[in-house]
Amino acid sequence: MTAIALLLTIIIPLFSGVGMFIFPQKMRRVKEALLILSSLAGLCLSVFLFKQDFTFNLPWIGPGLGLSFRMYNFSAFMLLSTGFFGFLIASYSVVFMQGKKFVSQFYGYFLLCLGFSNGVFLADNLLAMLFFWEGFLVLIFGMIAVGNKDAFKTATKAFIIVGITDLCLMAGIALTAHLSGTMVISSINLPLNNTLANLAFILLMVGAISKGGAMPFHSWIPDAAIDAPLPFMSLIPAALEKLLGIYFLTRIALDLFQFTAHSALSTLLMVVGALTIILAVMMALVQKDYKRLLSYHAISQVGYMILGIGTALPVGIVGGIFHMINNALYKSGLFLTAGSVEKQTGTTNLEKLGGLGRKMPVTFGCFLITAFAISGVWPFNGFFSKELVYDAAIERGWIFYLAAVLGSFFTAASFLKLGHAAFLGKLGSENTKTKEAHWSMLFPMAVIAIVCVVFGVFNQLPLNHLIQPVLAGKLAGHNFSGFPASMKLVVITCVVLFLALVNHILGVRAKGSGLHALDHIRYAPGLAKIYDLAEKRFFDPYNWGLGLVGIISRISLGIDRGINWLSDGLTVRLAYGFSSGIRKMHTGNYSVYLAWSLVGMLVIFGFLVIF
Amino acid sequence: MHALLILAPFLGSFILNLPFRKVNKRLSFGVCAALFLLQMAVILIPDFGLNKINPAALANIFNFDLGVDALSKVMLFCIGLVALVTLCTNSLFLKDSDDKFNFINVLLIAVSGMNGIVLAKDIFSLYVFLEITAVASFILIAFNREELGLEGAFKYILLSSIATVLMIAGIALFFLVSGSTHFAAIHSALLAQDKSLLINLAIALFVSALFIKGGLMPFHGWLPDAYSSAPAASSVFLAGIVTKAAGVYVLIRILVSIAGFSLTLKSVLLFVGAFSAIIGAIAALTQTDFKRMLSYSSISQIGYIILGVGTGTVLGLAGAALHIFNHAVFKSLLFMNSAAVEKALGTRDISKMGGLGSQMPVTGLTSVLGSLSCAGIPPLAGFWSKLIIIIALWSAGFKTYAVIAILGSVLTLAYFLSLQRSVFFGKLNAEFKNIKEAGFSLLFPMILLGVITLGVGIFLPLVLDKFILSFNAVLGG
Amino acid sequence: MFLDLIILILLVIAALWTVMTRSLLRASLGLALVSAILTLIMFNMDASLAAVFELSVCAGLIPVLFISVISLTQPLTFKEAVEHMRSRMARFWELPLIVLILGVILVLLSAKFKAKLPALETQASARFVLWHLRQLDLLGQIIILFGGVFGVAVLFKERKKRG
Amino acid sequence: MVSAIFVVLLLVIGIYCILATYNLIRVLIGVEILIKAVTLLIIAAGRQNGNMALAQAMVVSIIVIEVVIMTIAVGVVLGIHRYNNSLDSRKIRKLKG
Repeated sequence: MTAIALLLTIIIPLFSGVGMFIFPQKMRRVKEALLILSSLAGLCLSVFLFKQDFTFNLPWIGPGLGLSFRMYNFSAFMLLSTGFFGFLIASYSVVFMQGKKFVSQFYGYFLLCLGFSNGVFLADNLLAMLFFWEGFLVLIFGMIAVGNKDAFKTATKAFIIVGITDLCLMAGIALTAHLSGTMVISSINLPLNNTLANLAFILLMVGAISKGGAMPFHSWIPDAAIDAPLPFMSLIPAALEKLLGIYFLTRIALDLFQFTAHSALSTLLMVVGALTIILAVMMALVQKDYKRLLSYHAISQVGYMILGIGTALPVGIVGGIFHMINNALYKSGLFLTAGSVEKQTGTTNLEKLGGLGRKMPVTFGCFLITAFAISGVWPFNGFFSKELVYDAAIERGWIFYLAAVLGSFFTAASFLKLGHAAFLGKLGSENTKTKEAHWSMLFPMAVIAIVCVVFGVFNQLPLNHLIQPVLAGKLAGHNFSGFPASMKLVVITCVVLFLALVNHILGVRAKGSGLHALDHIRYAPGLAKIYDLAEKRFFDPYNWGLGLVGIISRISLGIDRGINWLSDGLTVRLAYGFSSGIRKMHTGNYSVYLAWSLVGMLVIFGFLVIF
Repeated sequence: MHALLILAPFLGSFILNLPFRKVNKRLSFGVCAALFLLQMAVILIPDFGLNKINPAALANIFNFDLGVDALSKVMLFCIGLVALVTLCTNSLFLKDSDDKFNFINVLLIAVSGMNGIVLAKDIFSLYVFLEITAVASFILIAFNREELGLEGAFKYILLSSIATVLMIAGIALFFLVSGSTHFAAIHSALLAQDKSLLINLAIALFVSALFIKGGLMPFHGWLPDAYSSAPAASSVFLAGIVTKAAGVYVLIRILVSIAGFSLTLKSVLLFVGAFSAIIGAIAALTQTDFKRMLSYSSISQIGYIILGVGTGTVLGLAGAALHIFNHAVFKSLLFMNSAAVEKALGTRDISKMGGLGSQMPVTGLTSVLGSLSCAGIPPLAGFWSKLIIIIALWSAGFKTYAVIAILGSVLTLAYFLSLQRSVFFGKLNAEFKNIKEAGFSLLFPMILLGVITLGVGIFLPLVLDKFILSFNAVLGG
Repeated sequence: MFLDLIILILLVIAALWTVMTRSLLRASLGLALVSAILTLIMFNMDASLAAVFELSVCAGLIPVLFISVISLTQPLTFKEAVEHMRSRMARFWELPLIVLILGVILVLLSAKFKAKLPALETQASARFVLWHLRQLDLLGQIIILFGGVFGVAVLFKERKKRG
Repeated sequence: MVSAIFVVLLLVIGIYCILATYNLIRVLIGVEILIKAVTLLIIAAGRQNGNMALAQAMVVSIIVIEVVIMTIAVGVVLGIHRYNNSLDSRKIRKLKG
């Protein structure tokens, strides 16, 4: 029964997803109902499966390649989260996607995404996991591609970046399987004592953090924020990608390898995390678009999780995972508020927004809660997870802690700016008739906001029941729930948040508007140049790659032309010339044919005699 | 009692020509089809019976020395299959009932002759049956007594006569040194001889004669003319099986049972095979006549078979036999496609065609199957035989020839793609807007052969090793 | 031995005449002559059964077949005949020369073509061999005759209406 | 063995005839001469190795086959004559390429 339920969590979304493509365009209502029901079924199944622990094998393509699934507390937690976000965002997108193009394609991809991510979470075999993981890649491409005009280009960009890192993952999996001699995840536990193992770890890590969206594999996300349909942003980069990436990173660090603190790899991960926090948040500061700003935060926040897990300390890992779920919550909440603003006003450009707080009070409320959460204000959930990460970071080095705190400062500052620009200030003349969004769009936002508060105030609930079981034996009796242990760090956090507020007020005084409150950072000496370059996408590795590809392609074009001339021109002309020559030799005169035969016979005779 | 395979078609045509012609004419199609089906069944189901039907009385009266091995079985099956298909094709093309009846009679004679070739263990009997087949094919080519058909028939008669003269000369020399015409006797006599000029002459005569019969380059002059000018059904029959039975099979039989594989002989075979495979394919590239292109393609494919034979290994022989079977299937199929197109359009000029796929879907689809199988695209049947031949070449140490064989495959694909593009795809010529798909009696064999190509391609790997192993006995005996 | 040689030389001369003669009719008769001389050789070599067949069929039937064809076709006009004769002379004059030279070469080379001959003891009669040992050939002959009949039926049939 | 030399000479005459003539009937006569040559070869071989009975049996078969083939060939030539109104071999070169 449980095994069937387990399979159903994958099969139901897959089948109904495929159904979306099969059913005719006109059955819109049916499709919407199917979307909601399937995602609801996913949620119910995950609730049903919660706290179960078993392995389930399906014989597959041959010996050693069994399709095995494993259900245990981490998978259950992930499944529950997927079901939760899937259901909420599904009900949101039913309203949001009305009147857009490619609706049924989007629904189809949406459901398939749910199915595939469930597959990743449940797979207990590296090959099976890779299958679902790669499937996800295609879906990302599909989902972005159904957005606006430039979406296809962005989709290609995403596909290439994620595809290349997935190749790394593939290589890593091959190497891991080679080293351990098995593909079964639960029986792999490699020591990191040789070069190959380290290489395998790094390759797998690249795959995982790229899925999570960390720097330098992030550059498609901000573009997708503009081009892709909004529920996509809310579901994939905000929630599912983080879940997938961090889930797998945790599995790598906890299960696949004997990953220890104070190792070089740990430091590497932490550096990646810290850099991601700072660089992404710096970019977020200066964005003038609601969605783009959020997308940079989606990147920045992943830095905290990587930093936390990278410490390889129980407190860091718990903090990382806790931050992952928190981030999924508030970030998808924030994207949903962006969606309702876009739906009601038709734009997400901050220059054109303002004063929406009075017109859309519920949205504003949800925004406030989620913004507080992301900035790490007590008693919202972000506060607690960040404190745990801080705790771990300071144990590994003050520089990491500094990066994290600085990130926190900028996060708070940019959200003050965002809130001020969008919801406070003067109401734009075009938006005087703006109304509150439809209730079915408000409902998911509200639920998420409430969960944010609940996970903050009652943080024992997620920590004790969802997260700490994952580490099981490694906790050594610690319990990280409740109020943060270190008062010193809490005080510093408060000071930092206060400074952000002060900074904002000063900025508003100086420039006279919330939108430009951070211009003093944007145009600070030294930073201005870098920002200019960044806005021209000078730092986008994808663009570097494109430039390199351009050079290579110009070189290879020359070679190709030569080969082309050889193959198309010369060879083909030669073949055809030869062919018509042969045709001319067939004159229709039987004497000629007879002569050929006789000469052939004599040659054969001569050959046989001579040799 | 394998003699029944020779006797039955002959007696069939004999009985059909007894009095009550009107009744017989009506029966002829059914009788003929039943005979061919029976032949296939006998080969496919060993217990069905040739071994069981062994009336002692018959054995006492007749003294036939016949033998069967894996290679003959493949050939017998192909003969039955192609003859059946030819029968179906013919029933659509000849309107006159007398013509139809005559065609069936000649077909029966040809099948009887080919079964004789396949079963004979005596070199002179083999020659006699070769001539029976040849005479029947002459009649089949000239059947409509159209100008081009007669021209093609005359060229075939001439070249074929030269081949038989060479062959009789070879037989005479073998007879001279052995005093007998039986395979085994000649073989042992040859073993006793030194490597003399006379023996080399005999072998050269024989091999050249069979190269002419099989249409290998540069002995092929008659083949494109005869194939392209023959009536539709006759082309199917000739290209599908006659040249393989009369040329390639006999060559294999002579090499295996009499001459043996010396290195020089192997190099001759490999060179001629590779030459035919490549030059035939190149010549096919620029053909504008549908059937002529298929004829050159036949030359090229026979080259592959000879390449397989030329390795002198069990694997190569098995590949050659498999390719004979595959070639019988896909080349009959393609000639039937050309027949259907010609019937619908009244022309064979490729440059005038285009977009027929929409009007003739079955023809288009099956021709794609046939072409791809011919070019050796997996999972179709042609892939396996070409693969085996190439592997055999490689493992026998003839790596250059293996590479040439692969190159030939590319060329094959090239001309078939251009054929498909200009016939079945592209824009439909307005002139041919109202054409219809061919009749049922043509569609049925096309679909049958298409299914065989696909089915064999998919299921062959299951029995491939068994198939190859059964050729141990061929080479051993 | 000497007689044999004479007859063989006669055979070649007859063949040369057959090939080189201007008139088709005479060529057909020449072919009959070749067959007749071949029959002589066969008798000389104790192959009486084959000789009888050769005489009756090849010297009789086949020239008759050719002559009947020639009679069905129109004779050439005088101008054509002259042209024809000239071109024939141009094409055929070297043939006797070739034959002669090749003959000499072959005589010189003939020593090289040697083979071990089998030692055969029992001598069955030709009739016995034909009727008892070569039954498969006989069957083949019957079939090919049958096929020839069909061939005649197909190829010599008068065309209905279509002309 | 002497007769073998004459067989070769006959073969050359026959081949030359086929290659050099423009008349279809003469082509068939050339083929006939070729067949005569190999018939002689078989008889000579039988004479040499002593198995004349088998040689005669073969010759009989060859003669029968020869007649049938010639009949068919004559039929085809007549058919060609009907179209071209001539026996000229240069007129049967329509199939080419």
